[in-house]
Amino acid sequence: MEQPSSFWLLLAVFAPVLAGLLSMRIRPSLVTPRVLVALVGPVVSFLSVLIHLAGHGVAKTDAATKVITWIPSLNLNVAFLADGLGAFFALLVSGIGILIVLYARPYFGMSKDEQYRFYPTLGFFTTAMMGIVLSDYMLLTLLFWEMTSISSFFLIGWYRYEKESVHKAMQAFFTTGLGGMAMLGGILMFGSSEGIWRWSEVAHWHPHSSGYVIAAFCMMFAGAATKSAQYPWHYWLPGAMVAPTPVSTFLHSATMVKAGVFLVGRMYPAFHELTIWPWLILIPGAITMLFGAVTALNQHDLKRIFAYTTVSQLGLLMCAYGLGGLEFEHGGQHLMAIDWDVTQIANHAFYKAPLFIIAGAIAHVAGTRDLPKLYGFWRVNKPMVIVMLLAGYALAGGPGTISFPAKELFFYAIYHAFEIHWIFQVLAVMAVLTAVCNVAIFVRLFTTLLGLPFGQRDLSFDVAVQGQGHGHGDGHDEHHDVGFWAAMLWVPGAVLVAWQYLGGLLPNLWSWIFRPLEANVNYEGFAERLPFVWEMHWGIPLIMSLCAIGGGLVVGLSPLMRGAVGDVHDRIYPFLYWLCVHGGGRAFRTFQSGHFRWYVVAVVSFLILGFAGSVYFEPAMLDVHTASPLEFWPGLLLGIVICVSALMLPMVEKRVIRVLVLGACGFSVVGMYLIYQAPDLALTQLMFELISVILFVLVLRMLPSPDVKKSPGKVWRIAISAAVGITMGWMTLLAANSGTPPALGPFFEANSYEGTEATGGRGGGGHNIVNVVLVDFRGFDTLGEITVLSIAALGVWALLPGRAVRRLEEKFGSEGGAA
Amino acid sequence: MTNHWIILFIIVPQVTGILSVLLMNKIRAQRFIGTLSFVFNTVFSIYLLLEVRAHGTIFVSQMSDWPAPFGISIVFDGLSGLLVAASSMVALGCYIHSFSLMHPMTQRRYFHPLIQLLMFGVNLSFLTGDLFNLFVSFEIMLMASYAMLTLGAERRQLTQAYKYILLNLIASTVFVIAAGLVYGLMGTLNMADLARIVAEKTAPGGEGLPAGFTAVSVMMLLVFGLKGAIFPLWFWLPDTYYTCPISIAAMFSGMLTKVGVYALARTFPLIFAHGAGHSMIMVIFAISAAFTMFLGVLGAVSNHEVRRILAIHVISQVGYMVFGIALMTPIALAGCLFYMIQHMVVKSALFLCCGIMERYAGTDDLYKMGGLLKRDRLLAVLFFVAAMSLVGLPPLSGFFGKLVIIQEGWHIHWWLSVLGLATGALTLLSMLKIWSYGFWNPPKGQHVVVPTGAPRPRMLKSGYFGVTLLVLTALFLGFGAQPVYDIAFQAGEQLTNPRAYISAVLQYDIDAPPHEQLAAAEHDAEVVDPMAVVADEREEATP
Amino acid sequence: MMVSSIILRTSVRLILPLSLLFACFMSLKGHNEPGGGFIAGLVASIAFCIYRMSFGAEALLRLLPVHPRVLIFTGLGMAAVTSIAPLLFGLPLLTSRVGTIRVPLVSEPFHYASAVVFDTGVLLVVVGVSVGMIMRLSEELE
Amino acid sequence: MTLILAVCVAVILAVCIYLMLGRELKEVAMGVFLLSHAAHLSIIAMSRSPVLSGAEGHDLKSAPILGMGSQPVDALPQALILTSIVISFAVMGFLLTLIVLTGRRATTLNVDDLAKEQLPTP
Repeated sequence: MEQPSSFWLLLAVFAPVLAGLLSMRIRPSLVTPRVLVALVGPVVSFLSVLIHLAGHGVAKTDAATKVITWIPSLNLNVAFLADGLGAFFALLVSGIGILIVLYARPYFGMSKDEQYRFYPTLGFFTTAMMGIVLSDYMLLTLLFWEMTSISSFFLIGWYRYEKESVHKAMQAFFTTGLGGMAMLGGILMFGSSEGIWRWSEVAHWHPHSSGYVIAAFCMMFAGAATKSAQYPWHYWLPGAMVAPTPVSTFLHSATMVKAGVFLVGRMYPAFHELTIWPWLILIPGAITMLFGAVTALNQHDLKRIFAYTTVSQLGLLMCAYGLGGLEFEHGGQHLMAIDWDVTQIANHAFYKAPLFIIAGAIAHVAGTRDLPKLYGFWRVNKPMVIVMLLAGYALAGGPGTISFPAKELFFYAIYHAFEIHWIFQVLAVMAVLTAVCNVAIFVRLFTTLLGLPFGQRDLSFDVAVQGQGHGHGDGHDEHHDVGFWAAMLWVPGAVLVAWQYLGGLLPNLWSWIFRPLEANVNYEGFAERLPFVWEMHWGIPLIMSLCAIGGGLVVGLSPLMRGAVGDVHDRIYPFLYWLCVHGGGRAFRTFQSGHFRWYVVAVVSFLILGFAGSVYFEPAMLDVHTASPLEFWPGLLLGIVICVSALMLPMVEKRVIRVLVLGACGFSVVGMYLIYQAPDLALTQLMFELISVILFVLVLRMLPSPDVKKSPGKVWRIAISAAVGITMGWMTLLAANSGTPPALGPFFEANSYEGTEATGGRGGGGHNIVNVVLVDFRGFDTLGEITVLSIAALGVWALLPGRAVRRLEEKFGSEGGAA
Repeated sequence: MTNHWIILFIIVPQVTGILSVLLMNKIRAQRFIGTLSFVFNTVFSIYLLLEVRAHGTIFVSQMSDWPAPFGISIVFDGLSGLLVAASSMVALGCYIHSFSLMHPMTQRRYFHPLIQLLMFGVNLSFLTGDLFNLFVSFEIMLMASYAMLTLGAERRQLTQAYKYILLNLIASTVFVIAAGLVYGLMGTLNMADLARIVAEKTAPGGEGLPAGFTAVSVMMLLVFGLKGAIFPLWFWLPDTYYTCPISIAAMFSGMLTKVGVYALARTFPLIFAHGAGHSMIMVIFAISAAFTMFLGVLGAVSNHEVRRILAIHVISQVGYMVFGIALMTPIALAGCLFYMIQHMVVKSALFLCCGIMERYAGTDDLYKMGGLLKRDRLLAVLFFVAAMSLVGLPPLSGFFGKLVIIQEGWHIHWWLSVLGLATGALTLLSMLKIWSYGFWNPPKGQHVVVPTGAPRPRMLKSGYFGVTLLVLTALFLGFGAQPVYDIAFQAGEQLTNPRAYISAVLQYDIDAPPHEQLAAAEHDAEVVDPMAVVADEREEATP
Repeated sequence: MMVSSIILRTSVRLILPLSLLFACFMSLKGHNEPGGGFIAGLVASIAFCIYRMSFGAEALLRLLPVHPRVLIFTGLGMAAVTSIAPLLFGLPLLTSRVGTIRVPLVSEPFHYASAVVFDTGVLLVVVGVSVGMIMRLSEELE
Repeated sequence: MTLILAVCVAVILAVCIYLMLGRELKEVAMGVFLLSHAAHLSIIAMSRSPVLSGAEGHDLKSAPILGMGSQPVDALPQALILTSIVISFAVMGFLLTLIVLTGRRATTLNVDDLAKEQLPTP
């Protein structure tokens, strides 16, 4: 089969960011053209995906596009895979992207600055998201994955000069970044142990539960879990509500948080056979689902309510995939407990996006997002309330929306899992409770917004009077649009929510559209198309739904759980930060104490311990044969002088005596060189000794007099320094007696004056071998050492500049005084 | 012919340095020739690298024209070539940056010749093939760095500099002694010759390495480790680097530690990581990598002064490089090399950004900064790109360095890989800290009075130029990682299987058993071999 | 730091030219006997130092009317130029053999000359550094 | 004879490290002054002339100058030491200047007092 070209998908991925950047080229005052240019991006993306699909159909999992070579040696090239899941997500992302571009325009009003930077950032984010869902190479997915982290950082930290906003953006970036690192590790481990670097190759892979595979899977799931806000990493998602609403809508309905779900969906075909799959995914998923729903019920801020329902729904989606790892018998067939997963995802997008859109719109109009204050908002703006309630009905999973069968399918999956383990009955209870909360939220929205009895009400605030006309709660512009752009505040929501009812009322149409995208439809009852409400099989799942609706009505109307509670998990990130900064700082400063003495101890301990280790591994080095030191008395005498003068140095106090002692040591070393037949050395050392002593005397006179403080403990100082001395002395003894013939010295001797055959008759032309070595054989060393000398002189002059420079510095100031 | 010209990497900075001193009072002329020298080095090294990539050539020049183990060899291969190219680039960026960000009076204190002579030392360290010459080049580099570290002689510089100098002095002494011991134990100082001897002696049936070799390896580890700032030898770095003028700090943190890491990467796979203590050395590497990476990043996160954060971060990233060396597979070494060069560029770029940030905010304390984004968008973009490269987010350069090391790590030291990933996350946190406190957050400090979009001060122009140069290089290393990796893989292969290196330096085919070219020289050596005589004597004396 | 005594001054007046001569001698014979640029440079700089101590900074400045940095970097330049020259003939750095004809009578003096230039460079550097450092430090002291 | 050298190396190094662990930078500088001697004595031991190994009755080896004797000692260690002497002189000169200046600016050379300056703030 011929591989399709990558062109259209490449275009689909990069069109949004290009359009965004292009929009920056338009003059700031021209807002509408800017919007139109920015609009081109997602529109082109959407159409490109469609064109690609029209040309090649939905790809089988192993049919990627042609490879564009990038960094082949790191298994990172550009190729795309538009299979059902990918294509669906691509269309969803670009489709909602179009609506967000339209929505952002009235949301930001005429604020030029904000729109100037909003569209490029949004384009960047859309591109990243398109990249995640279409990439074939795992590392390419990761690349775009991290790009979503970066771009969402900019979007969440939109109000960048406000502390709260910055803090939440950092929290989101760090949390998802943490997951990104884990995912990187997982991909690398999987790739390097299995040799598979592309999603399309995974289709041919035979899963096996080796340690590497399981570890890799866990780490990749960790990436997905942080991105998709699974408990306990969910805290960043409600925190991200500090962003402007268009951002929240996009991030939390269709894109950023769905990336984790998408990744699990990508991994599903390959990894679901691992025994760890259902447990790893179900446990956090179920907790997230219930926790999110209950917390959502206890909120007042509309955006926070929807944020927590998002958390809850993400948990549900994870659970759906987790259940997919289970196999059960049905009618003699092995079936997987997952059905219509794409529909589940689409369902969430189609009600969550409108909810956010309207929440933002209400805030824009009413100036508040506090639910009790919006009591009776119906009287202010009818279209908005209608759209919100339609979407809220879907949130509750009411019959007639696609949400209902989606929830039913989920209940079916749980129901079937009863056969495997009783624990799934607990999951069923959790699912029902989640549904109860969702229904209750809808009931509360309904009663409050319409101003009915049992609604939540803040008596001090009448939205009809105070809220109308001046929005400064969330929207940022005093000027309100009218006409087309005013409608754009709610029309995108209406467009999306229409799909809910399309699916719910015309399941055949929905099935016709989504069936090709569903890669894994297993259960024969739902294989062909989604059922109508009345076609549901009577049984436990339907009873569960009824319980949920009944319970939800009761809870929603009751006065219970009407407060606004905080989330204890909001402290996780501050705690982690504190741990790193204070705990980590303390750990670091234990080592980095600033005390030079401790540094020396650490360094020489390294040497001593290393030496001890070498003795352990190489006991032969303790074995040295050397002759008696008594045989050559002049040497012995000089040695004693050296040792004694060295040992005296720390003991004497007087300056003059110290200099004498140093001199005695130096001159004995000179004698030692003479014994060792090194006249050049002896002469040089003698001269340097003289000059150094002059220097030393000069310097000692300039130093401040020493303190009279007691010196630090002597015993350990002596112990450490003795150990170092013995180490080095021993090594000297060992090497000098190693018996290895030197290879270089004899050559120098042979070629010092006249050459030999080996050098083609070329010699150094000198009788003094040492000097010939210095200026010829190893003349390069000499060139280096005179450079060191010169630099030292420069250094001294730089430290102590002459009078002329100092005068200049007084005139013009120096580094310390300059800013 | 090209072979001999590789010495220009060393000679050009030296001659430029000499000329700069002689042109002492003409700052413009000094700048001009200085820039020219770095540009030349950069261009020439890239030209040679293309050659290396295409043909796998190893350029060798024998100083004074004496054959290899006797004279001093200068070797330009993938490993040293990439480092020379990167360091020349970094030097260029920092040098240009200094024009506007270093106080003119400080510049008068021999800054221009010193930076050239520093590069003399750095390039020589990368290129030399002789152990003792490596010591000399270290000393050149260190001497210049001592002088530059204290340039300006501010109080905070002076109260810290002694740590740097004295610890390096200890290391240098150990190095001299160790070089002497190597000569005593192995009879030669040329790295290729040493590698040959080690390979012969450790081969099955070989006589084994002389006793004490492991201890010498540990001494070398101390020396190079101290220069490279690995655990537990890093102490001098966080206390000193933040004190010196910012352009110099940028250059130091980019280059100087890499010289130590380079020496580890060069000598250990070739020579010192063999013999009886092999397993011990590898364990030291692994443990050291772990602590270096993790403690380093903790130190960075916990600070709130930009200079300190960046300086301490150097340690953390050295940990990644040591991690690569600890694995000692060809691929991991290639990753280590790539990480090194990208880190040089990125870290220097960050420091240079910090210099400009300080100019705007009047301080490098994050708690007193804020809203710099309002002041300058370009700076923010440059900083962000560099910071994310440091963190290693794809497709920026840090990602590609880390990728290979962590991938190799899974199968050898999986725990190090985990630690590496955690370190990556904390690096992200520390960079976000700088970004949020410095560029975002409510504006504070001196820049508040400057309206948005006001023109950049003209005097900072060269500063921006330097940063931009380095950031563009970093971007190239990210998006164009493939050609660089080609060379890096070659180099990694060559380090673990040094036949090509040995053959090129010693100028004979290592696979041909009798060393024909050396036969005559060795014959001479045997005739006058004193040790043979001594050994005979001793045997007779002690029956 | 200045030590004044008539005897010292007179003897220094005598010692200085002698020791400078000795330094030249050392540097020239270094290739065949103990000696060489380093030792010669050190001898000369000790002589200068003693001169400085007995006659003061101005006197030394009159004797050596250039800044030591000129001395150092002329020396370093000489060494560098000698070492670079072979590159132009396609030989490695520092090659002391010039030309390709191996006639002993011609090549030997040539080679000898190149080494002397290198050694003189070393001498100048050593003198410049030691005199420079000591001068600056004693200037500080005063 | 190498034994004597080894003992000298050990003693000098021990004294240097002992001084470095002290409290006064001035003493540390004095330790540094000796440090290079240890290294050089260690290297000269590598030239291994017979007299140094204590082989009695053997001809002394001559200095490495052609024509001085039949058997010159190995010249390389001497050349290395020469290089190292010069370098350590250079470092010493710089270090002394630095200490002078530090003493002047910080008014103390006590290592502990210096450590208190510029510590990273938590």
